[in-house]
Amino acid sequence: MINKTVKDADEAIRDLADGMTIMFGGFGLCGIPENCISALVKKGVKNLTCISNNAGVDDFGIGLMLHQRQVKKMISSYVGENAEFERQLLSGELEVELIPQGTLATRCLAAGYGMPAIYTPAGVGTEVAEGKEVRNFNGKDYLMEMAFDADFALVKAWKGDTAGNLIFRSTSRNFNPIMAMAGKITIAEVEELVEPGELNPDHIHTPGIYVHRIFQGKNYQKRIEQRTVRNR
Amino acid sequence: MINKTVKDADEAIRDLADGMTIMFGGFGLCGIPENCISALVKKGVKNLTCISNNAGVDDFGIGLMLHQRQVKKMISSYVGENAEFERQLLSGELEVELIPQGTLATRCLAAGYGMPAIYTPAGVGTEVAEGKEVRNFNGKDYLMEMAFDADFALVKAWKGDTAGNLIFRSTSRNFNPIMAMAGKITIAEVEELVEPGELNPDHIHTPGIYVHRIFQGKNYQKRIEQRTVRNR
Amino acid sequence: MLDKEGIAKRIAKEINDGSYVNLGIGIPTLVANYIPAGFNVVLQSENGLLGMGPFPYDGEEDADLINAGKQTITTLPGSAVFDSAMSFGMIRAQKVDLTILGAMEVSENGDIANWKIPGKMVKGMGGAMDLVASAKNIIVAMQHVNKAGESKLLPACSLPLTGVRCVKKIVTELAVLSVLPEGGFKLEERAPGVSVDQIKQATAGKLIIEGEIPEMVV
Amino acid sequence: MLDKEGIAKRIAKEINDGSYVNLGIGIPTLVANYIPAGFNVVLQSENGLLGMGPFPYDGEEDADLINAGKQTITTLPGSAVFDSAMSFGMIRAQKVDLTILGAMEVSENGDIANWKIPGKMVKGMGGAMDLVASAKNIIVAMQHVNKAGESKLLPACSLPLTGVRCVKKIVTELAVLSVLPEGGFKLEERAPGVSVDQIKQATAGKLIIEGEIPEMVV
Repeated sequence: MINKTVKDADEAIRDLADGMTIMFGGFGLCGIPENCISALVKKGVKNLTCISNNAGVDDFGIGLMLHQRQVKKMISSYVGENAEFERQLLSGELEVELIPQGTLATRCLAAGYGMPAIYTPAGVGTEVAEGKEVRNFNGKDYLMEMAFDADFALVKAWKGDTAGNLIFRSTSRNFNPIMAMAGKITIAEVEELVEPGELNPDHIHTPGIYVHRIFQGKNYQKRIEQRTVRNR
Repeated sequence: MINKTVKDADEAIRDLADGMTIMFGGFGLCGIPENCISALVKKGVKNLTCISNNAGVDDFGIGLMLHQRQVKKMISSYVGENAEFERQLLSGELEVELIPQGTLATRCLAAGYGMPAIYTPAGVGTEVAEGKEVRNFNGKDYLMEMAFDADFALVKAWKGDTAGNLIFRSTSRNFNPIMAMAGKITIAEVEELVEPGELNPDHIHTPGIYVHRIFQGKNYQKRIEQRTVRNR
Repeated sequence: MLDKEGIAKRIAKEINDGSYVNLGIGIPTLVANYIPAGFNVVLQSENGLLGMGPFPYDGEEDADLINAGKQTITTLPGSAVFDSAMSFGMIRAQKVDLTILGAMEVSENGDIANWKIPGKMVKGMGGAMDLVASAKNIIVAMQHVNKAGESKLLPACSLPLTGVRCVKKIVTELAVLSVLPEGGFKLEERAPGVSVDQIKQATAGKLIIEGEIPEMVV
Repeated sequence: MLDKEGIAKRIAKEINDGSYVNLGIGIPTLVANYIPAGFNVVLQSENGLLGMGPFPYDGEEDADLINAGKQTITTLPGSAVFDSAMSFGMIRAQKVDLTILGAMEVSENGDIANWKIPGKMVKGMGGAMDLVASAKNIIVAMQHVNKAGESKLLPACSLPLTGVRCVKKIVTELAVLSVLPEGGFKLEERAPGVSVDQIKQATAGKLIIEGEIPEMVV
């Protein structure tokens, strides 16, 4: 097997540079690449275009990068759990492209599967359709949406092996496997890094061929955005 | 959970009728729905269009249906491990549409993911491209290929639960999960049928929503087409 | 007149045994509490889960297990987890039988607006555009009029659309209405104590009233 | 002149450490035996496996574990299994670095024909069309001439094409040739004991010979 291991997040993002397009796995704060985000904040790269379903909260996730003004543009389906985000957006410092969640997901899949474009009915007849090709198949209209083209994908898995194979835990899977497939360079941070052979080949969600660098992350906070419980 | 259990293959295919389009999971003889094929042979339905990567061998798999003249048309990527197949093809009794294996797989995926068409470079400039739309994206030509439209998908899994969730074993996975997603009615036969809760939700390859009927198969032969071994 | 729980209760009657259902945030989430006992209904959460269970007991929250509203939840025996591409794949392929969601406006031809108010901070459409573009059956849960007292059932939506010609039924605090294929809100049921006249006054779009309108049973 | 094993041996030198490789049936399969020790090379089998291991020991065959040639195989530590859509997805997305396959004909502009002979029973293209349409690097392993003694390196293919302008290199029993982007077979190496004249005679397409042609080291 090919060893994809790097020491830590700093080494993993060593060549991630100003102006690049970066994908971030996660849904809300669930399954986000916490170590990579910390390293990006430390490194101070700027003018990034970030593809992420959400934009974090004020003091966590991509919110930390917004505070440092590292983000030029967000491509997301739902934002605004985040006062600083709103401030930058309204002041014109931050550009935002809102796209349907399924379109976001499928444009990742398209990139990972080498499909230049896909058709989806989401957004037909709405402002999302502006400037896009509409095509009718079997009596229904679809929009043509293009595969993403991201310089890096930063994902977070539960377990991974040094060959880059990844297993996700519960709904922290979300966008992680499809973004892992979509990055020109994919960096995976994992809670537990194991040797090849320790993961059951049938349980692997992301085959190592899609992962270029992997490291075991540290100090995961795994914050909960909406703690909801029921009474016993 | 919704209980998808049926008694056996006969009950599962009760409404599968002459002239329908049927998908069969499996690659070669690996992971084929043996019980469903036996039931189809017994039932004697005719004029079927079969979507299957291969066409079985003379005395097993889809070959059994060919012997009964049940197949009007095969849509496959590789056939001809099968003398009866060749005879019917050359005599004009059987129609065959050969399509690239990746195109076959992706047209299943497209159906399962509600995408009416996909673009692939496979077959550009070849006779496969005849009559198809060619479109250039980023300097490369692609063919537009349509999602499959199958009345039934018959798949074979290793384990399944009564809610229809499926887990495949090793490379018997092949076309099974993507055909499971693509059938209007999907029938899964499994080596072991368990109660909901016995499968780890993170290990499930095919969520039950895609499966309409499930049963525990019997007497699996699991034939090996090319037995290759090395010396100790 | 119904309260939010009442709307949720009434919508729950629209759910068939053996169906897969996606519930939006707000009132639709409450619907889960009123699915008849003995019904086998599987809730889909579009971040990647089939078989959403109740909220966890205090202390048993799992940060890796949330729903599309980012709330901590639980799984059930028979649950399955998948990535977001497959999740919207099954939505797009119409494997989800019913979508219940809120709206700011619905038009008499079934258009829905529920994601953007021009001039206000826009949070995004999340998965709503995908859901309304693909679901076989869409029921809207909302108030009949907005805070300014204006009808939310309109000849045409004034707000940016989420989807076109997709809403099949609307349940408000006043009424149950179906959207006819040829256009128009057909009044199906009155909420308890609500008169047809009240509904007429609160409905700006074309209202179709045929015969006696029964009072709903909640 | 090289035998089949020799062709496989020579092609093995084209494989880089740390690469993902797809091997077709026939001579390409033999290449696996000559990957240098210590090289980390991962073999992809397009039915849905990364990390193909050697054939199993007698009695340890597993009917559920086969390669794209339907042979029983084994996995290795670090192997991953996936469905056929993902398998061709990673091929189409050019994650597989090198594809090695056989051919009936190659043209001087890199077209390849290897799936159909008109008038004969056609078995199908399997995954070949997908592989040649997408692979970053394609090496063809084949005999220089067919059984009738006719060159298989042609100005243009006479057989139905598998893919266009895709072959980068050809290794035959006589020579190693690269296909130039502007067209033409550039002679890179002679097989041991083979003269440039022999190669000229066996090559119907445009052959480009620059300077001294070294004898290959196998």
